[in-house]
Amino acid sequence: MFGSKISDTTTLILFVIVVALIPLLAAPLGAGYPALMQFFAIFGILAIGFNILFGLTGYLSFGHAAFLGVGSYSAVWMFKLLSMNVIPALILSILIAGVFALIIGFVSLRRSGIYFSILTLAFAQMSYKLAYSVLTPITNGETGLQLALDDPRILDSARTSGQLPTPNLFGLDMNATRVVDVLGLEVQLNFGYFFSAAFLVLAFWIAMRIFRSPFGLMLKAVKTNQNRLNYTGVNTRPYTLAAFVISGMYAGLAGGLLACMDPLAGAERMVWTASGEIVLMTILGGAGTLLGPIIGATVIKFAEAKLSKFNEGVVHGWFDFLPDGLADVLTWVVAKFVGDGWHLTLGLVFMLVVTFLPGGLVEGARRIGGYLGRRGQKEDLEQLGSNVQGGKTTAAE
Amino acid sequence: MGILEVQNVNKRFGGLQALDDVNLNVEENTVHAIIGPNGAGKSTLLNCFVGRLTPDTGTVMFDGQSLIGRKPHEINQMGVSRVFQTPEIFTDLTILENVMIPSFAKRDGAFKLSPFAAVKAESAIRDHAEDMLGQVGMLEKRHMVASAMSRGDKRRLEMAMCLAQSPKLLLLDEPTAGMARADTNATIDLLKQIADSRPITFVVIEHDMHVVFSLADRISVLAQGHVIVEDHPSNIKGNPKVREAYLGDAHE
Amino acid sequence: MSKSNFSRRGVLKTGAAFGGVLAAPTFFTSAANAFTNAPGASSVTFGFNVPQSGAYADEGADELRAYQLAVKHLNGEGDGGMLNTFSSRALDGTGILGRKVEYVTGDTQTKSDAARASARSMIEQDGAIMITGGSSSGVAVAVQGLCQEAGVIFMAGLTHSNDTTGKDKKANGFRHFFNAYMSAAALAPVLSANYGNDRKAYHLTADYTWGWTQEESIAAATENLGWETINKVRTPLGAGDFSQYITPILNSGADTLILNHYGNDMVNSLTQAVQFGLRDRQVNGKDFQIVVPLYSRLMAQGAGENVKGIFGSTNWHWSLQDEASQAFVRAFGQEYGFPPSQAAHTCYVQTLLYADAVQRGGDFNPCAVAEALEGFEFDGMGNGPTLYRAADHQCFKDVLVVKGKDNPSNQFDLLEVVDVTPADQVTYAPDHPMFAGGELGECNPGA
Amino acid sequence: MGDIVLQILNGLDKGSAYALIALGLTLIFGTLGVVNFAHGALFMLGAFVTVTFTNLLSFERVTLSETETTAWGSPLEIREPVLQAWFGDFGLWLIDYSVLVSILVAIPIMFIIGVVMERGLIKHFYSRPHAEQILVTFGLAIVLQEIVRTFYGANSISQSAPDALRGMMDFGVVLGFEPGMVPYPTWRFVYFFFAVVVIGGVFAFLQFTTFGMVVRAGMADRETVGLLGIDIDKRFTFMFGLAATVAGLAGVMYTPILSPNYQLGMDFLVLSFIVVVVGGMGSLPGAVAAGFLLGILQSFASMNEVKEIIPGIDQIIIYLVAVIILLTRPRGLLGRAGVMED
Repeated sequence: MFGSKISDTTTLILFVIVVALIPLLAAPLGAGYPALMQFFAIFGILAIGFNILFGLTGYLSFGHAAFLGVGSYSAVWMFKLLSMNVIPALILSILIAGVFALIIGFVSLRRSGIYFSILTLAFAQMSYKLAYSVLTPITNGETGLQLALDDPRILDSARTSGQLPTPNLFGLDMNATRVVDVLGLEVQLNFGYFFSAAFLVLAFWIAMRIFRSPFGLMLKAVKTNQNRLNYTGVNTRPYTLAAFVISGMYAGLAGGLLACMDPLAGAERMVWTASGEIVLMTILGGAGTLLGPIIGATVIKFAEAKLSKFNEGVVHGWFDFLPDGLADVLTWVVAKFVGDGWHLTLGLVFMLVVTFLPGGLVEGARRIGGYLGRRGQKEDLEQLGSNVQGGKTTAAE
Repeated sequence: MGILEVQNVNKRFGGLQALDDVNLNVEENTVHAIIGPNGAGKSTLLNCFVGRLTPDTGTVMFDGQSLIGRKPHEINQMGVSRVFQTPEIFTDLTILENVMIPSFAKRDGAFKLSPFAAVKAESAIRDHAEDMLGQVGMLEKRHMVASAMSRGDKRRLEMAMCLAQSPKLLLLDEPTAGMARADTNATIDLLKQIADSRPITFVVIEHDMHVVFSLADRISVLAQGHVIVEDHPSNIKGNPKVREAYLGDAHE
Repeated sequence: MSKSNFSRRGVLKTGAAFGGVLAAPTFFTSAANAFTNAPGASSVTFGFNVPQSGAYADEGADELRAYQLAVKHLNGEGDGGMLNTFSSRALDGTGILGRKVEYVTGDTQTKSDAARASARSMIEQDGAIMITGGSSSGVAVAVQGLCQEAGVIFMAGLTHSNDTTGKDKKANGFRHFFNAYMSAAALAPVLSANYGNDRKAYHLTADYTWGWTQEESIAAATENLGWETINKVRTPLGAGDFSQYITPILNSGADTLILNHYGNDMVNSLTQAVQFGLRDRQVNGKDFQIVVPLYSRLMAQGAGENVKGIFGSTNWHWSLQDEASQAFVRAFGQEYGFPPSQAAHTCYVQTLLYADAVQRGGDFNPCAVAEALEGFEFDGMGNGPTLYRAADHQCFKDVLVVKGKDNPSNQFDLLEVVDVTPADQVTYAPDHPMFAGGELGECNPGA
Repeated sequence: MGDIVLQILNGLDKGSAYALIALGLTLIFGTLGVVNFAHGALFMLGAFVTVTFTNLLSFERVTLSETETTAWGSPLEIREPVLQAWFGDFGLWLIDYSVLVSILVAIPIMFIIGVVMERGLIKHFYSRPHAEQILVTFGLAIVLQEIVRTFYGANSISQSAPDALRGMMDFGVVLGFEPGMVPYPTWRFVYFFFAVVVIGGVFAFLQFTTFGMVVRAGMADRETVGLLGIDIDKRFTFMFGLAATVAGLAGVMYTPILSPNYQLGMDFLVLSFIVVVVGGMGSLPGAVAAGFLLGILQSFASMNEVKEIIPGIDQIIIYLVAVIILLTRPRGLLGRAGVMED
């Protein structure tokens, strides 16, 4: 996958296998529980979508989280009004996010560079601020939009139990989990994860097709030299707008899926730092590469879930074998970087990656691959040349 | 009736009259050179042909249609291609991809949403692009990333990109600027060969008189935004007006 | 630690739908349990979900300290704290039902999303049987909803909105902390006694759900006194500089400013209101006054000397002299070197109350716990006699009215208790309009 | 009428802070071509220089009481301000004026922080894409604020203005209003005049010194200046230090208005970028003008009369203005063409 010659079909098959085995692979790392695995898949979709815009066209949107939020709100409203079936919810999520992206993109794409970034940021912040305050009748503000027992849900037959219904796919509940024992390891097989993972594979496949299509080629050309493209008879605006809308629909899908896994939509989903997190995921993994954004999303969600849980007690446990004084000192130091200090680690790792590995983790893997097997490398790089622009730091301008 | 007809074009930037009542008539399938001292308005004029600038007054007709108010991509789709002074190419893409993009633009128009087509499957486009690269002698390098090329190669690539669209009119903005003499001669040969091998009209802006007189069928001399002479090359050399315009700038 | 399924219906359907396909002969499903995350024989795991980053991180850190202390006391370490004063004697320092108490922690980031993700990880991965914590109402409501769906008990931390046990109440969720209505009801008599019944009030309100319930409650209570409400102005959360909201007060004819703010908003708006000389003004022949309905010692620290003489309410304060409060302050102070905050207190108490309910009911099943908590009357937890009302899972107890201290003796000694409004004065009917609109539903034991 | 004057004053006061932050940001962008997302963090660091300085000044000697105990049974700590014990009244004066005195401390500290930042990190990013500059400085901003949180916690820390400057000035009387109609806190006037002085100082420095001329030339055309054989590196470092100092001082003086906490920088970051973009990337007068403009618009949008017409306008006014300006004046109020559009 990294720097070796593998056809797209093989990549896709390997990808499907890895995605299917995640519950098994993540379990020993303590990450094999439904909520986190669902995040891997959903934020993977989000990052793939963001990469179609940023990785291909180079337009850095700092407001992408707004589409995620819009998708979630749409889905929850569908659950409240129509049915707990996830299909109508997801369709509406994608559509509404697409419409939002069309409007915001149409306006924002009149500018480029940092002006574009600021415009998207401004739109997203307006959405967030309004959702938090005056739009509370629609968004339920700070608390977030939730299901209630007395929601109409006109398509579902009334449930008599005093419990809230669960989002489902024609009766298959998203939170249905089967625990199996594999060689002493508890592996949680969660339907919601496999459902999201199916969308991840679909999203990956579509992104791959886009990367390899003339449309994708035009998007890459937009990133490299928009001026030349104009004088080559190409109207770049529809291309960037199409990329923006596709990317927004990906985010809408991700937002919808988040709501399917956990039927709540909160305004914080749209705040600008959430958009920043999407950028972080993409860059960390490797912008402009196919797999990078998914890897970045997985790493960040994993770190967020695990690092923040290491409280001082846990850390002290690691150093118990050491003499008391030393253990205390080490605990004090390490605890600054985990638990409530995990943001510090995130910031540091991020600076290191941007400084030394601007192509992200994928470039790192490629470099390691380069050390391991130098033969044939040059040819591969040429082959991959057009797929790794994100990894290049010296784009002539 | 010329393929490109410019009538009474004026363009003013603040206090500067950049173009002053410019008239120009470019015959089809000729090489028409526009020369003039620095600041004469050559680039401004060229930008009025491609939609980057809009003249304040006057008309620019291409193939019987007005170019005024059209966007660059629309003008290109009408059959006008442009080579820049500093090569404008897609540095992050491979050379082959660079040449395929104009072919796609020619075939698909200004915009086509085709996310599920595969570039790989477009053998006609690729063959055409490879053909063009062959014509400029760059076929072997087609898998190289464009940013890794020499400046001369970049210019030849840009030429191939323009040719891939089989333009009716090719605008060249100082195609040999900054080149060594040997490269310049090679470029002249290449342009001659292109002009001879197909129906195409060149409008060349050039400082290098060697290039101009090797190529041009007709020459317009621009000075202070005004066309002072338009004539056959043999008549230009001795023209006193031209000498006057170039005075103090004579070694150009 | 035993794992089980999120939902009962889920298991059945999974078995039919794809379990059969995926379950190879070597796989064994774990034994079915009666409820989510049934603990093993030796230990039981709690999930402490507190803000560790963001504006409420310090409050979260204090909550976490209290939780750790509670776990110690439950396991028989330390001096036992309020276990010695608690009216229920079921807990004896040997854990809960013979099981040692363990805990996992998570970061809510004061965001509903992150809080739910963190809670899910504690339930799904760490097998937490009870989730507790939180420092804002949005988070509390969101996590309470999640716990209801997952079938675990949620013991709310610091959450003051009426909605938590009002329109968003849930059968699996319990709140010990007081709420906006109680703050208002407790403050009203004190305001009347000190500032009279002829006041013109101007409200600055944080523009989100907690702010709105606080504003609604205090406006209703003061209007009952005969006060006139001049204006209610909503301010954006995290506005920082409130000057543009404060200057219109100067010439509005109002003589009292009510700040329905919490956290940094409260620190900044109060500081700036004082800077704008509001407290030095004379309006309608009266001294201008500022009221902060919900006080917190941690925030009072941020506002510095600006809090002096300003009335507000609080759930508990470390300077209380009853035996229970002193026992808790002693235990906490000896452990950490400073007194606990009200957030720490409510979290500590909630943990003990949960443990006690399990012990008394003899079962970890959330429905059994809920049953043991509903209608439970207790004392010796620092708030006097208290009732966990069955109808909405809200605790009813005395409310402290406090005032910024004029001469603090140290950096923790910022508030003085001026009055204790008895529980019956702050009690309301479960169907009170400010709390109407939601249903408790039925307790959900999960699997 | 008095309310309108008050809102203008509010706007000028807010605008001072915005303008100061945006000034440094533009300086860095204009000279170095770097988009610095850590600039808000510099503002925050400035504020915490004051916090630290005040803490040091009010350092207390702690002795344990032999007789009294705390509520939790340990011996009561008796605290004695060291400074007062040593210097008497002068010590008290120092504590009272700690915010103003800390300016003297903040100038060298912020300058050094700026220089270290530029030498250690930023200079490696001059030739790299703006996206990477944004990301690495964003990472740095997170790191800086987390470090501050490690030492100072998450709660706001109150700082007092000097006693003499704490009161109100009846500004309305100057304009012919009745007494008490338009009072305004003295410290906010101080902040406004401080901002004017700093902005004026920076402009004068750029206008009247050779150094400033080179820098201005560099902002207009970086390549040419490089060709002149001027050691541009040292000047860049100095400019970064200067920008950090301006941001830091803005933070120092803001502490009595806004009790600082570790997230202060992030709160101001988005805002300051919008100010810069509205003013026009790379335009110093633009940044200052936009700062004041946005400050005043924000104040007016928050008025009850306006909010009644458009609910929630005070929440989004800044962003709305940014969108409108960018769509009607693509380069911002006073920006030049071609900046940051590649």
